[in-house]
Formats: sequence, C-alpha cells, structure tokens
Amino acid sequence: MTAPDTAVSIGSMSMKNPVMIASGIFGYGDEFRGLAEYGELGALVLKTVTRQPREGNPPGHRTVETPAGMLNAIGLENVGLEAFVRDKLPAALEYGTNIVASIAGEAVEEFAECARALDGTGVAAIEINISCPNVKKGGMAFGVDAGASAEVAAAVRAATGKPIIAKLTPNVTDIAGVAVACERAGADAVSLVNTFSAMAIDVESRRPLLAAGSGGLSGPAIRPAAVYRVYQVAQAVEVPVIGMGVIWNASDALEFIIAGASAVAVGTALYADPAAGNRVLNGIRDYLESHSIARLSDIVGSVEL
Amino acid sequence: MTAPDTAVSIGSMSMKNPVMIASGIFGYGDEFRGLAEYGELGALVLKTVTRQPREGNPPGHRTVETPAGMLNAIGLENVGLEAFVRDKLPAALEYGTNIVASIAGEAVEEFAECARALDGTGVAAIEINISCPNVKKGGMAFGVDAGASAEVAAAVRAATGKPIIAKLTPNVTDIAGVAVACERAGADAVSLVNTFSAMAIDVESRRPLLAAGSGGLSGPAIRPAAVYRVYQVAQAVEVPVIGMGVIWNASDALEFIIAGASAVAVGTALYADPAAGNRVLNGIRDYLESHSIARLSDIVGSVEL
Amino acid sequence: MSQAQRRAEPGAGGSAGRGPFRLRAEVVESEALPAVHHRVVLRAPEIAACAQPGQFVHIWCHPPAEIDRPPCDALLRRPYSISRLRPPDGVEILLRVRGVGGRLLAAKTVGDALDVIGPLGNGFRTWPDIGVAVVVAGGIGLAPVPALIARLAASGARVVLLAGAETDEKIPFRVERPRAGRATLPEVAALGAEVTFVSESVEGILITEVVALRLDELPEEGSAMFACGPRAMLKRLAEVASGHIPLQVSLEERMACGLGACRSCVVPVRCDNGTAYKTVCRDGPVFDAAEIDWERLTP
Amino acid sequence: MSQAQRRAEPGAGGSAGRGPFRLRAEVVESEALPAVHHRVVLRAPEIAACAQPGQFVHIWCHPPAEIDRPPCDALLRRPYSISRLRPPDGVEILLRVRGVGGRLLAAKTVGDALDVIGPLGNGFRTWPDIGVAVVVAGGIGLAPVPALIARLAASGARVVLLAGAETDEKIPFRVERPRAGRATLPEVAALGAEVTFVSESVEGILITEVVALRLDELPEEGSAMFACGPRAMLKRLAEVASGHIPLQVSLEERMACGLGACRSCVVPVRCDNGTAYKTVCRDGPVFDAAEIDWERLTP
Ligand SMILES: Cc1cc2nc3c(=O)[nH]c(=O)nc-3n(C[C@H](O)[C@H](O)[C@H](O)COP(=O)(O)OP(=O)(O)OC[C@H]3O[C@@H](n4cnc5c(N)ncnc54)[C@H](O)[C@@H]3O)c2cc1C
Ligand SMILES: Cc1cc2nc3c(=O)[nH]c(=O)nc-3n(C[C@H](O)[C@H](O)[C@H](O)COP(=O)(O)OP(=O)(O)OC[C@H]3O[C@@H](n4cnc5c(N)ncnc54)[C@H](O)[C@@H]3O)c2cc1C
Ligand SMILES: Cc1cc2nc3c(=O)[nH]c(=O)nc-3n(C[C@H](O)[C@H](O)[C@H](O)COP(=O)(O)O)c2cc1C
Ligand SMILES: Cc1cc2nc3c(=O)[nH]c(=O)nc-3n(C[C@H](O)[C@H](O)[C@H](O)COP(=O)(O)O)c2cc1C
Ligand code: FES
Ligand code: FES
Repeated sequence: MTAPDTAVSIGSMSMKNPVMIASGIFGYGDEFRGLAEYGELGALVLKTVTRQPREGNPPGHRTVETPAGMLNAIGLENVGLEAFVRDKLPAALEYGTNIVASIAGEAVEEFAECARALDGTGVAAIEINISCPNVKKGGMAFGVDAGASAEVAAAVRAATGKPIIAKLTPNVTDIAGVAVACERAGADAVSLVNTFSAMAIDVESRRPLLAAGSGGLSGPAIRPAAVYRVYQVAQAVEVPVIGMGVIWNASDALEFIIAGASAVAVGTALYADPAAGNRVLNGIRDYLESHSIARLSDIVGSVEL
Repeated sequence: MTAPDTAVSIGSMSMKNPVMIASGIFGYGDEFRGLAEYGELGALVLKTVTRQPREGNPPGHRTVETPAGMLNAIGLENVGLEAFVRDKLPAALEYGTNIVASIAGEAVEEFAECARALDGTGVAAIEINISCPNVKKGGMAFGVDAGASAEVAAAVRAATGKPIIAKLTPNVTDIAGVAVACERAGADAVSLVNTFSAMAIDVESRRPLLAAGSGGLSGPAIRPAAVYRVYQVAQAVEVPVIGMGVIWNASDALEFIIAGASAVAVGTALYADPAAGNRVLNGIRDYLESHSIARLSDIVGSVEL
Repeated sequence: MSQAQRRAEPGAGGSAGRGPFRLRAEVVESEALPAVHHRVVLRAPEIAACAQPGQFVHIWCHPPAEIDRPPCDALLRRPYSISRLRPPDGVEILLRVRGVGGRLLAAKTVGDALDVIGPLGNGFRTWPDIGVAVVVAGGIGLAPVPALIARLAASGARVVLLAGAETDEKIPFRVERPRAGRATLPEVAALGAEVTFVSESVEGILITEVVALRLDELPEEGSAMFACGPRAMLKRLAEVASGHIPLQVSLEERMACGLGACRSCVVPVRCDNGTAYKTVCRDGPVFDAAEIDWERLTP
Repeated sequence: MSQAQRRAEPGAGGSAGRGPFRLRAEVVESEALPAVHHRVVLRAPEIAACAQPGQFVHIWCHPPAEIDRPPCDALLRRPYSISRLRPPDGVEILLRVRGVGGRLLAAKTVGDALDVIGPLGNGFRTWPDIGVAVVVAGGIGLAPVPALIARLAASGARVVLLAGAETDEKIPFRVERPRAGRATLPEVAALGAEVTFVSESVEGILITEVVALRLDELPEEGSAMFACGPRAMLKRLAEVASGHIPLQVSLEERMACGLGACRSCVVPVRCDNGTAYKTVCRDGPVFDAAEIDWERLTP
C-alpha cells in the first residue's frame, strides 16, 4: 500500500498533514526550537498578537492544575504586531512549514489592521481569536455573539487575501450558529475549541488560585465536550473544521477527525511532550495504514450515530 | 465554641445543613436505602419525573467513563408523575428530611401540571429541570433561552405554593441572564450546573460510545467550569444558589460555597461513595469549627478577587 | 473510610432484603492466573453469608482510605461476579484484566482493603427437581460458574458444563486436553460437573453449536439451562433453547450506581405493549432468556 | 518515548545556546532524606556537561514510556533546581515532597527512567574577583546551594552560607548543633562554606535578621550576595542588601512550558516606563534583586 494521503487544504493554505500546533502554547515558535521536528507538522499557529503590545494579566499565578486539566489566564500578553512581524516571524518561517498568525483586538478595526499588516508577510493563514476568555474587552466578547463574530470575520476578509480561520469559544449556547455566521462572512475555516471559562478557589485563603480570578480550562477533562462541539459545528458548516481540546495522542486526534475535524491542533499536551504533535501525526499515519484507509479525508466526519 | 450554624433556607424550605443529593443520581431514594444516613442531609432531590412515564434513551451504553469524568445519556427515563406520587414518594418521605421533586416536560403546561399535582404532596420543594442535555424536546431547549426559562418558572410559580428551584444548564452563553430571568419569574433558588454536553467516539468502530450519540459530562473534570458559573450566577441573583459539579469532598463543596453557593448538591460522587454527602457534610462542619466560623452563611460568596 | 461510612449495613437492594452491604473487605488471596486473569479472595462475612450464584459485588478500585480524593480514572465502581464462596467468610472473584479498574484490583496484595458493596442483583434461580442442569459459559463468562455448579450439584442435579472460548487464553481456568476424549477444566470439574471445553482456535467449533447438537440428549422434563458469556453467544443460545428448555442468562452492561437508581444499565425486555427496560444491576444480571427483547438488545 | 522524540537535542533556550536538551535520564540514586525530603540523582550527561548553578530541570513525573497516555494529575512537568553536579554525568536534585508530582518522583527507584528537559533558565552569575560570597537560603531554597557553593569556592571566594528555616524539618540537610557555637549543616560545610543555620523554632530568629546584623562585617568591595527561598525572605533581603551589596535572587512561579513560550511564570520587573514582566523559566529563575518590582510581586 502507498502511504496514506494526509493532505488538507484550508483555503489556499496546503498542509501536508492535519496536525497543527494550537495558538498560545508554542509562543512565537523560537522557544521550543530543537525539541522536536516542528517543520514536519501541517502548520504552526503562533501566540495571538494584538496591534499594541500587551502585558497580560497581573502577576501571580497565571496557570494552575485541576483534575485532568489546567486553567490558564495569561491575558494575551504579547509583543504587539510590529515587533511580531519584525522580530518573531522571520525565525518562525525558518521552520519550513505553514506559519499561521493569530490576531485579536478590542475593536473590529483592530483585527482588520492586524490582518492588513500581515497580508504582505510570509504567514500562510490568519487565525482570528474571538474566543479568548482571559481578557475583559475584545476576545470572547466577540466570539459569544454570532453577529459580532461575523463582523470581525468580514472586516478581516476585506483586509487580506490570506486564508482566515475563525477560532471559536465553547462558552456559548449555539456554537454552530457562530460558526455559520463566520463562514458566511468569509472565513475559510473554523477552529475550536478555545478554553472553557473556569475558576478554582483556595479554600484556606478564600482567594482564586489564578491571579486573574478566572481563566480557561484545557486538558483531557474537556475533550468529550470539545469533541461534541466539533461534531455540532461540522454538521453545520461546509468549510474545514480544525479540532482541538487536549489532543494528546493519535486516538484523541482521530476522535475529533471522525467527529468532523479536517485538521487538529495540539495544545496543552506540548507542555508534557514537546514532540506531541509529531507523535500524534505518526499515530494517525499508523491508524490509516493499519485500517487500509487511503485518504485521511475518507474518515473526516465519518461518525455513525 | 458552639457547633457552627449550617442552616439554609430555600424559600419556605428550611434545611438543617447545605448538603443535598443531586437529581438523577439517587433514583427515587429507595435503592440507596441503608447505605448511608441520608436523613442527616439537608435535602434529597429525586430523579426528574415527567407527566407521562418515559422509557429514556435506546438500549446500549448510557454511561461511559472519560478522563476524570463520565458521560451519561439516560434520557430522563422515569415512572411518570402518577406512579411517582403513588409508589415512590411515600417511601422517600420516610427519610425524615426535605424531599425535593424534580420535574421536566416538553411544554410549559406540562411543567405546570406536574407542579400542580405535587402541590398537595409532602415534597418540600420542586426543582424544575430545564437543563437536561439528554432529551431532544423539552429539557435543555428551555434552559438555553432566558425567555423560555422564565415562562416555565412563571407557570410553575402560578401552579404551586412550594418553593421552586430552577436547575440551569452550563451550555449557554449567559447563564447569569437565565438565572436572573428565572428569579424574576418567581424562582426561590437556582441550582447549577447540570452536565456539559459532550461526546466520546470509539475510533475503531467510528461510533459514539453512548448509544444516544451524545450525553452530559460530569465529574471532577468540570468542577472549575462549574465553580465559575456558580460565581457568575451568585453575582447576578439575590436568591440562594445551589452549587454542584462533582462535589467529592468538603474542599470541593467549600469552593462552591465561597464562590457563592448557599447550598451544594452531591452527584456523581455518590456512585463511588454512597456516603459522600455525609462525608462532605462532616468535612464542612470540621472546616467551620477549625476556622472558627460561626455561621456557614458567613463564607457564602466570600471569595476575594 | 470516613466516620459516616458503615462497616456493614443492610440496604434495600438485592434479593429478599438481604443486603446489599457496604464493607471494607480484606484481600486474603491474590493470585495471577494464566493469561490476563487474576483471582482475588475477599474476607466479606456479610456478603458470604447471603450471596447467591450469579449475584455480583461492586468494587471501588482505589484504596478505601482515599475515598475522599476524587480519582481521575476508575471514577466508578466495577462490577464483578461472585465466582465462589470460600467458607467461612471468603468471597472469590475472577478478573479478566483489561482496563484500568482491573489493573488496580489485580495489583492488590494480601492484607489490602477494598471497599465493596454486595451482594447485588438477582442471581440464578435454581429449584430442587432439576434433573439435568446445562451450564453454558463463554470466555470470562466462566467467572460465576463455580458457585452455580456448586449450588446445582448440592441440589442433586446432574450438572453438564459446556464451556467455550476463542482461545484457551480467554478463560480463567487451566485447560486439560487428554490424548483421547475432549478437553476439560479440571478445577471446575472438581466442583461436580461434567465438563466439555472447546476453543475455537483448537477445536474449531463454537460452544453454541455444541449445545445445539446435544440438546436432543436432554430429558424433556426437569432440564434447565444457565448461561453466561458474550451477548452473541447468549442470543444464539436463546434461539436454540427457545421452546426446548428454560434458559436463564446473565447479562452485562455499563453501570454507575449498581443499585437500580440511575438507569444506566438497562436492557430491553418484552412486554405486552412493545418493550420496556429492566436494569442489569438490580432486576438482573440474571434474566429469563424469554424475557429479553433480543432484537433490540445491542450486540 | 516515541520515535519522534530525541534522546538529546540542543534547543534554543537556556544560556548561551547550550541546551536545553530533552533526554531520558536514568535514576542512579534515590534516597529518602529526613522529614519529607528526597534526593534523586539522574544520569544526564548532556545536562551535566553544561549546567550552571541556579539552573533547573523540568521533569515529566510519569514513566517516559507512558507519554502517549494523558495523565489525570501532574499533567504538567515539574521544575526542580539542579542541586549538585555529580561527575562524570550525574545531576542531583533535592525534593521537598508536598504534592502529587513530588510523590511520583520520590517513588522512583534506581534504574527507572525520567523524561527530563534541561538545563533551563539563567543561573547565578559569578565572577572571578568575588572576595566574600554570602549565600542566603531559606527552607527548600537550600536545594540549589551546593552547586553554587562549589562554584564560588572554586573561584576562590570566601563563602558564607546563612541558612534558615521554620523548623529543622523544613530543610533537606542534617542539622548539627554543637554544645557551644552555632548550628551548622555539615554536608554543606564540606563543600567549602562557613555555615550558620538558624531555625525559627529553635534559635528563634529569622535568617534575614542574621543577615542584617552581619552585613557590616563585609568588605565594601568584592562582596556579593546570592539568595534562594520564600518570597517574603527574598523581599526582606532585597531591602537589606539594597545599596550595600549586589544581590541575586532565585524566584519560583507556576510553570507550564518551562521554555519561555507560554508566559505563565512571569514576575514584574522595573522598567523605564512602569513595569514589565519577565519569565522565571527563561529570563530567570535568577534575577538581580534590583531588577524585580518587589511591590508588585505577589507574596
Ligand atoms: C454483572 C457483571 C458481572 C461481571 N463479572 C465479571 C467477572 O466476574 N469477571 C470479569 O473479569 N469481568 C466481569 N464483568 C466485567 C467487568 O465489570 C469489566 O471487565 C470491568 O468493569 C472493566 O473495568 P476496567 O476498568 O478494567 O476496564 P475499562 O475498559 O477501562 O472500563 C471502562 C468502563 O467500562 C466499564 N466496562 C467495561 N467492560 C464492561 C463490562 N463487560 N461490563 C460492564 N461494564 C464494563 C467499566 O466498568 C468502566 O466503567 C462483569 C460485568 C457485569 C456487569
Ligand atoms: C525554578 C524552580 C526551581 C525549583 N526547585 C525546587 C527544588 O530544588 N526542590 C524542591 O523541592 N522544589 C523546587 N521547586 C518547587 C517545585 O517545583 C514544586 O514543589 C513542585 O512543582 C510541586 O509539585 P507537586 O506536584 O509535588 O505539588 P502540587 O502542589 O501538587 O503542585 C500543583 C501545581 O503547582 C505547581 N507548584 C507547586 N508549588 C510550586 C512552586 N513552589 N513553584 C512552582 N510551581 C509550583 C506544580 O508544578 C503543579 O503544577 C522549584 C520551583 C521552581 C520554579
Ligand atoms: C497557556 C495557554 C495559552 C493560550 N493562549 C492562547 C492564545 O493566545 N490564543 C488562542 O487562540 N488560544 C490560546 N490558548 C488556547 C489553545 O490554543 C487551545 O485552544 C486550548 O488550550 C484547547 O486545546 P488544548 O486542550 O489542546 O490545549 C491557550 C491555551 C493555553 C493552555
Ligand atoms: C447518571 C446521571 C443522571 C442524571 N439525571 C438527572 C436528572 O434526571 N435530572 C437532573 O436535573 N439532573 C440529572 N443529572 C445531573 C446531576 O444532577 C448533576 O447536575 C450533574 O451530574 C453535575 O453534578 P455532579 O458532577 O456532582 O454529578 C444526572 C447526572 C448523572 C450523572
Ligand atoms: S447501574 Fe444504576 S441502575 Fe444499574
Ligand atoms: S513556564 Fe512558560 S513562559 Fe515560563
């Protein structure tokens, strides 16, 4: 048997395989360099940037472990668009695979400005983060509303010819509705889920364990909730869906794929295993081969109810 | 020091302490009899009933374990209102503590009818389950919409003089909004969370592990997400909040209480430890004593951000 | 265990008001058996005193002292058939170790404690004038068989055990294949049964077909059949037995409470108007085959 | 470990392009120490070859072979200071076992493998003409001290260790209290330091106050101070040292990546216009005390 075909297209971005690294996990790519062959993966999504640098949430704990998961409340600390393009992007592009920039803003125009500035760069696609639970303004404020999400997607669409991916929050009543709104507004793909909003309290001090009070829950804990949201969205949209929500091994990734994801992103697992993406990719290949599946796309959304 | 005061009132229902058993876990109360002193707890919420008996979801797996959690898709199998009042309630009342009936329906009028029929019985309060993710019609269909939730609450309010508790789903954008709507419509308390909608897939058969396809996630996995929702709701409403989302030990319960819950319900933990409620209660008492807190109410919502 | 938890307390479930009890049972034997099997004997006097063949125990797989800490796997108890009573107060279970719960249990050593609820459910019904009792078991379905055979033999029945598996590795007993004649399971035979064992991989036949072939040998009156094993086997047996011989089957399903409260473990049963559900944990695990709606039972 | 994972691979982090390396290190010593402390020595040649005092390793607490299975606790790696190099290729860490990760690591036995990334972060800066090096450590803050003392002593400095703890049980070394004179830590003294140890519960004084009292004894030129311990101690030291003696402090914060990518572990540093954040894992863990914005640093 010839090697299974794992290629995936997101608009004009061709990925050799469906495994991506999720935004925010991997910084701007430089810090993990050398710990795995990141160039082998389908795409690397860099930490969300905003027009201006942001210092993020106040000092104190920004992450905390919970049963089978972790909370984070980084608060979109980032170097800002300009420094990103000047100092960070060139090194990331050296990985030799698709680099996706993730952008956020407090106003629609900010998203558009970021997208415009990235249009001339080497990024393969732009992810619009309308789902960060960790900033007061912007972020999730857009993502929880289908209309506002569509506005952002449309503005970014107008600002760039690059493929755009709308990253969705699970903290909504109707995630499929938000996905459809983004698709109609011109998104080439949707990615989900960002983290579930959550809080942990130290009962001795009666203070939240996170300095920011609340944060976002990721980890194996949320996988079934994430898989279901991918299933719901995949039923509703035509564009590719990128699934995430602690994909730790190939079986996790396949759950998302069978539920309807055309590609998957590895997040939290990278903290344990910097080579988690490569491990997942190898496992997906093994599964396709051992099940004589010629093309990955043959099983996307193949779940039988 | 005298023993700490743990009493809580939900409308006219006085509970000697804040620990309840969550609906659906405990059946109609008979099956667990003898495995712990359930009469010591503040209240026991029985399995949700509907006007007519329901056979629930099709056969096959109705529960499945996931990392730090479980999915269930029972589908509100129940004996129906009439048999409940006739055959089940009398035995439950023998526990000698507050018995709360949980009701659901596919139409507003069905909730009202159930409430009316329960008005003359010995139940101490009525919980309206507008949050079951496991039935197609009714259940969560109401709970995801503030207006529809309020309609149900108002109809039940008109049908009974008993205290009513609105049980909320976390699968919404704005759980506080739904809580406020229920409060305005006359709910004496709100309880949350019901389970998070979720799905697990067997990658070998490419079929969902639950016969019903998707189900509800409970377990330690979701605790931080549940605590945050309790916090949000407690900020928004005046009425007592009943917190739940795998309360396994006293520390878990105290997290909910400090986040804003006046009472807590033990659910999934009962499957491991039929005496989990009593264990949690003892632990809360120990905490109050060792921290010289005279009244439980002194720490309700005491989290300092 | 916390103060609130009782050492042994009669509950409402189980048969005839005896139990279930929840107790902290000491492991008095723990032995790895061939392939992935394991034998555990628990000192559980209250359970041993009233358990019936076919009933089960529901076991918390973590140390009882850690019940206050939510575990991240094996969150739920695990159901295991009572395999044999070991007087005066021992309860033996046989595990086929497949997942995390089984692994935790198999790692227990003598002196460890387990938090156990039991006996649960309704076991096999036996009655005094059974002439020939045919017990059919597939794979780990052999687990409850020793207790059943002992009971049947004690009641004076002639007990014929027809056991099968895909391979010898799929059962918790030693297989003996004499030069001439058929394979047997000496440990089970010793309990008072005429044993035939067939393995698909060696004998190349399914046990259900052996049953079908031998059904005619049975006297019309006073014969009864008892079965435990995979659903496909039980379904085929129900077809074979229907109209010929009364058959009781023991079913498995995913459980949460194990007590009949949560309605997790239902199986479809025939009823006048269509189908209804009964719980494996409380109405079963043993059912009359005629009662089950085999068409709607998932494979 | 999967094929994709490398035995030892230079990464981009750490100081001066040396490492970090990810490797499967063998446990060559594992010893329970008094109270809840534990010593683990790993065979980690690439790390041992370039580690600096004050750098740390980031350890996956589960078996490397199980990396494909998401664990339910200790999901993240755990940072531990390199306590001492044990030539030719050993890296020693000292644990104060408090939580689940520590327990898992303390349970490892000789021959077990650990998946380790290191050396990480920037260690203590030392320079040739330090006359008197004052090392201040509180509690488990003593962990990185042996490597630091060895380095300082080798560079010809006179090394004075002022160590303190709430009780003797809070440190990973044996305390010796001679009839006359002050308490000492013989194991640490043997590395070439003059040791003073005070425990709040015995001597009734905080180590920071000892430091304050003895600051005048130090020559104005060529003295340097190095500290590791609880934040309250470090903050007080920064006050005491300010304007008198250059102070480097080692900070701790919750980590996820350990590589500087995720911005979990930031601490506030002074900068021209207000405050900025630096990462403990990559910019630190050792910082100049003057650089830290002590007001905004959470206690
Ligand atoms: C009434 C009854 C009696 C049983 N008697 C025995 C026995 O004597 N010996 C024996 O080896 N096994 C027996 N089983 C099966 C045994 O319960 C499962 O093998 C065990 O629960 C698997 O747990 P695990 O964590 O090792 O496996 P995992 O596969 O990790 O379990 C995952 C989940 O699925 C459930 N599960 C998996 N298989 C089964 C199953 N067959 N039935 C019910 N739930 C399952 C588990 O309880 C758990 O919730 C019995 C099951 C039932 C219902
Ligand atoms: C640079 C650095 C060097 C360290 N060196 C040592 C050392 O040499 N010896 C030693 O005993 N301890 C050291 N620590 C502290 C050590 O990392 C924690 O004790 C350990 O992570 C606790 O993990 P646990 O699972 O045992 O505890 P838990 O309390 O169960 O941990 C829960 C979570 O909190 C984090 N956490 C808890 N305490 C700390 C802490 N003090 N710093 C950072 N994260 C924490 C854990 O990593 C984990 O994510 C160091 C910490 C840092 C940042
Ligand atoms: C520490 C941390 C930082 C994150 N930062 C971002 C971010 O900047 N932008 C973004 O879109 N998502 C961010 N995420 C969300 C992840 O990209 C991902 O959606 C989420 O964690 C779920 O996937 P996982 O469970 O595999 O980690 C962050 C997650 C973590 C844990
Ligand atoms: C098996 C099962 C059945 C349930 N049935 C009901 C139900 O009938 N009505 C209801 O309001 N909630 C039901 N729930 C939800 C619980 O009452 C509770 O809200 C939820 O499980 C979260 O709490 P926990 O994590 O402590 O279990 C059920 C939960 C489980 C696990
Ligand atoms: S397991 Fe709860 S009813 Fe059977
Ligand atoms: S732990 Fe990720 S930046 Fe420090």
